[in-house]
Amino acid sequence: MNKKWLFSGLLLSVILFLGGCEPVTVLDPKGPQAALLKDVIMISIWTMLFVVVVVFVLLIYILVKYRSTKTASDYRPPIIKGNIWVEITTIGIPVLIIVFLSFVSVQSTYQAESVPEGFKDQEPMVIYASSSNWKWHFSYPEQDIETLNYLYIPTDRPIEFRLYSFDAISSFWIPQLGGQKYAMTGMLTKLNLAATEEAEMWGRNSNFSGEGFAEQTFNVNAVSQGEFNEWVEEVQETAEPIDEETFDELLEPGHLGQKTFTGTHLEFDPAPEEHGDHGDMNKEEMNEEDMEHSEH
Amino acid sequence: MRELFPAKQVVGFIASLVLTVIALLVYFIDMSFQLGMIILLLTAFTQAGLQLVVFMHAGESPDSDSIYVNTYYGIFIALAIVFGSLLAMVWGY
Amino acid sequence: MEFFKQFAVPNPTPTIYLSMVAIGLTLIAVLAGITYFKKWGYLWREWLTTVDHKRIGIMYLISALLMLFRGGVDALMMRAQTSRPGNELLSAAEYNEIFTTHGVVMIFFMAMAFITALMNFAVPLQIGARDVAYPRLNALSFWLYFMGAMLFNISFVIGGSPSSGWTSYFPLAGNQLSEHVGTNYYMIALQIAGLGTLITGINFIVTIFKMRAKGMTLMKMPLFTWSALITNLLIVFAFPVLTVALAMGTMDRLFGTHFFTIDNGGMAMLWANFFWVWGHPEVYILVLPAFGIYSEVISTFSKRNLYGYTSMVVAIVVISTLAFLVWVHHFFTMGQGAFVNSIFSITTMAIAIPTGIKIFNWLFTMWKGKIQFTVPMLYSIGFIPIFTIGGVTGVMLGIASADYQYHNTMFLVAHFHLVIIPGVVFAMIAGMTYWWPKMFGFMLNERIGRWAFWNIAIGTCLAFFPMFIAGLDGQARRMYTYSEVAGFGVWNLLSFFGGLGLAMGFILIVYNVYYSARYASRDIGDDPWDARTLEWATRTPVPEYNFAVEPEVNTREPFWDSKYEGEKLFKEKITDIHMPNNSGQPFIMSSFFFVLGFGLVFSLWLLVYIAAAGIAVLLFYRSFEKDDGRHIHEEDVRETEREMGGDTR
Amino acid sequence: MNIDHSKPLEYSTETNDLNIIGFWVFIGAEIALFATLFAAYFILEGRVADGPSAGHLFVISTLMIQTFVLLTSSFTIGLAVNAMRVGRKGATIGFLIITLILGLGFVGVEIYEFYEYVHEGLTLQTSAFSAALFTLLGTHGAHVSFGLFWGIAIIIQLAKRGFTPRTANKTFIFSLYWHFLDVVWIFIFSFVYLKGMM
Repeated sequence: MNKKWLFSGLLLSVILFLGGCEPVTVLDPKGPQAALLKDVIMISIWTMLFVVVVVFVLLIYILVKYRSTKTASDYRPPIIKGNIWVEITTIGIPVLIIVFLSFVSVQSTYQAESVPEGFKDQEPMVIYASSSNWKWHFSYPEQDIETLNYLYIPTDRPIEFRLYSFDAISSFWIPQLGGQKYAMTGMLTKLNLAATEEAEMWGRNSNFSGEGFAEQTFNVNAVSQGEFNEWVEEVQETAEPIDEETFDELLEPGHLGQKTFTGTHLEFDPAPEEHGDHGDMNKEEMNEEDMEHSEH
Repeated sequence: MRELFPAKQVVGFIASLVLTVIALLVYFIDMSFQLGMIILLLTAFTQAGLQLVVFMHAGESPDSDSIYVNTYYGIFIALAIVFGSLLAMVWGY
Repeated sequence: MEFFKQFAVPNPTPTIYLSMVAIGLTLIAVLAGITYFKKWGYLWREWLTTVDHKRIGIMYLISALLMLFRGGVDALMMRAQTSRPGNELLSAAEYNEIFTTHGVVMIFFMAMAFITALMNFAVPLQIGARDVAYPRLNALSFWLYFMGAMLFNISFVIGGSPSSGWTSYFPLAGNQLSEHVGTNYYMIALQIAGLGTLITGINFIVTIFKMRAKGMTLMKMPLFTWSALITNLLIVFAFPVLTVALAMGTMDRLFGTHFFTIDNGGMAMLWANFFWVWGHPEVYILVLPAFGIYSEVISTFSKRNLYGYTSMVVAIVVISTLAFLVWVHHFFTMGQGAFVNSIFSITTMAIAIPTGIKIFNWLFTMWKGKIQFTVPMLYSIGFIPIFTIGGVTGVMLGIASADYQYHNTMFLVAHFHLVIIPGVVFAMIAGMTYWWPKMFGFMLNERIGRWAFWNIAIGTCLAFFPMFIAGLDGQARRMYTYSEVAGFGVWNLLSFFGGLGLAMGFILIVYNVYYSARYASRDIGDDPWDARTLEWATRTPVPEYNFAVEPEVNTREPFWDSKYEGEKLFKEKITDIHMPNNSGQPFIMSSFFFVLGFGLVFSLWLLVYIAAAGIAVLLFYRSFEKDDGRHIHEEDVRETEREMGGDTR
Repeated sequence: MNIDHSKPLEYSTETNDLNIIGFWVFIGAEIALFATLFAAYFILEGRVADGPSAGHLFVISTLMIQTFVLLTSSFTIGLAVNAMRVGRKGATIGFLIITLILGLGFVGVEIYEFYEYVHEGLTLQTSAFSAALFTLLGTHGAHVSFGLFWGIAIIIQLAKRGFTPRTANKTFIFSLYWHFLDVVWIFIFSFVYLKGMM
């Protein structure tokens, strides 16, 4: 009986998030990366559902057929050590499934890490997204603008987010545009996204970072290129410039609403270098050191 | 006196000194980083093996199989930790 | 006064003050009770100084159950807090402490202790040994674990609990972002308990390698023993990594080094890397003994031999090797390239293959069997569907690209609970119920046990299935609250009800222990389940020497074959039995470790030096000690055997 | 206690066998421990912040002294075990004492070296590199120092109790420990010092 209950529970949940009322956020993509991941998720759900059904059917069949109350009291179960064909099947089919999923995984991972499909020929727009407890700072070097806790992005243009954190490790996540990536302390990571629909979305830090973590969210507005340009112009005209003092105040732990500035903090507080270089001496310096040393 | 200095151990000691001198060459002779690393890897692992067999008597215990399996597993884990971490944090970019 | 300020809790609430009072009163009551009933001598002689693996197992079991309740209350508070949007039951700071201690307590002090409890009790019996290889070290293991657990638990009322998650990622856990001593407790308590675990690992590997009954080759060992062997191998090779990581974290916090700090070249990723190099094998350390228990239980209650013994063993070995090669999947999103993620994605999914083999082998063990729905069997059967769902979602998480969407969400939380609860908790309850008569001489009530099972099984499904959907809807884990518009409310409410079901189940288990201890029959014979392995061949409850005569075996299921095929297990005559002496040293040394740990947490260096000196003195003392153990005389053994109602051979 | 006289004394009882294999398993754990320390060192090697780097610090002369001293001590403790097998108590104790003196010398040079590093501006708190270096070398040095105390305890027991299965067993296990430390040093010598100076 428990099996039936479990099974219907599982079916119910599957139905709920597959066809149900309103699609859940992750399965409601507004850009190619999220759409790609949605496809991968659906492929894996269907494949795995097959495995689950096989196990459940076998289990229910065996439990019904071989329960002790159904067998004769003098029935002595046989000794069965194993069967080579059964074992080939129970190894072979999982191997095939895993090979298939590995293929899906590798291909989609490379795709998710690169510029989104269909946008390869466009120059991506660079936005630095840096986290400080518990806020997001977005710097647009191209437009020379900085915003706090909200994003404006043009649709149909690939965007390269460069992520880092001023304190705790955070994770930059806009589920309707694509997967998340960590904003690390003292290290730069990159995330390629694009929006194909105009939409208002939410994004958040999804990696626990202390007391104010739950509220570390931001709004994302994907608008047409024209509207985006208008917004940029408006900001250039109305917003205050950012300077080191203001920025240091922003970095203090706590929550702040949305803010807009002209200029970016990168000018006086540059982002960390690419991974591996931070705190590292570059090669030439090392060699010089070495030579000096051996001359002693 | 002779029984206190068995040939096997004396030879082992001399071999370990020779290996050390070979390893030291990477410092005293100018060579590429790759070649140096190859020499160091070879000498270090040979020396470790030498210690294991000659001095630690790994083979003579009644449980030498268990001991070898355990040691090989340890080496496997050690390599996995070192190279896996390097792959994940330094090389994999 | 200044001195005492450091011991204050950073976020005191009435609840914490109440708990302080409650803890104080309970402590006084316990101490007074022991004094009143004049049980100090008994306690010291029979328990605190014991080196008997069965008693140590029972002490582990009691500690594990206590910790289960501590962690369970944490879990309930979390589910209550998130049951409605914008709930104000707990503050963010309290919630953060609670989920941190929930994770730490459940993994290190509940699950680890539970598997060690059952290994301690059952493994020496299953291989026909009189004790483990190093009885004294075994006691030391337990007391180190116990003192580590106590040290961690007092953080709640003295100085404040850690609050940066059970993964304790730096730099969040570093001095700059976690000023209070909570993380010190984490680092040092786990170090002490981890040392105990490492010693257990060495002890059991040697026990299983060297102390098997005559004729029991490796491929004739029961599967629980096999899984214990491989688990301990994983312990020995994985725990040193944690030791190093914890030591580095401690140095960062106490001595100002820069391993994981924000500045001076510190590298936050390094902690995550080492934590998971240990953390992933740890998952298999927990789940492999469970697989062993299921193999024993399913085979016993299907009245059939285990199907595919060889492939089961191979599967365990393959799992244990792969366990060390997948850790990066815990941080696919940390910025390493697609190449690294692809490699670790493939190794991760590959683990599904040996695990799948095991599931099918259990199913085929029931095939053509005679399935009895006893309580241990119910847990084993309930395990298969729930674990399958937990397992296949694990494969889904193993796809690196898709993980970018699941990572850090409730989807992940649902996955690992649906693996760990059926994979560890179910197995531990099954194993406890299964071996209970051997431990205590009476059986747990089946009816109450069944009620508990249904509560726990349904509670598990109800608590964790909704989290898959909440996760896909974008609910990040570890959020103490969410707004109404987010739409997570209904799923979290369902989870809360599931949590209540689980709580009900555990309360029923406790009631069952009380009820059965009072009313259950003591006349159950040596083999109440009609089982197959050696532990059932000796008396119930087991005498301190385990077997009057050491058994000799020829087959994989020697006890079954001795019952039904006429194999002879005990061939020799009873002789004097050599046993180790009890010793207070493990307890005293661990107490020094407790003091040492406490001193380190608060940087009270004088205390540290005194405790370290105490440990050094004990080590020297032990080195010079002459202790050859004692003998139980032949006549005494015969007498005991006669009293327990068997032939004396 | 059953003593099997056909085997060397250190293997002659069941307990002795258990102890030896148990110590090998412990060495397995130590391999994992040092592997982790090495991994940390390799990863943090370049992160010197404002402090001195490996190539700047390491000196060939102390390194050669340390290596020679430790290799020789590994040889002498091997001779001690050999002397024990041929039943020469005096020689065994003598070789053990030489071993410990060499060990003490090693620790002394290491302390001198650390002193020099601090002098050059590299303390434990300087950088991630300094933390990793001091931890790796310090863990090895602490093992050697612990070995000194352990060795003294064993010498006293050998002197007082002579060769028994138990003392022989302890001596043998101590020799395993000492050789293992030598193996670790070979890797430090090659992949910390020589690689850093190359």
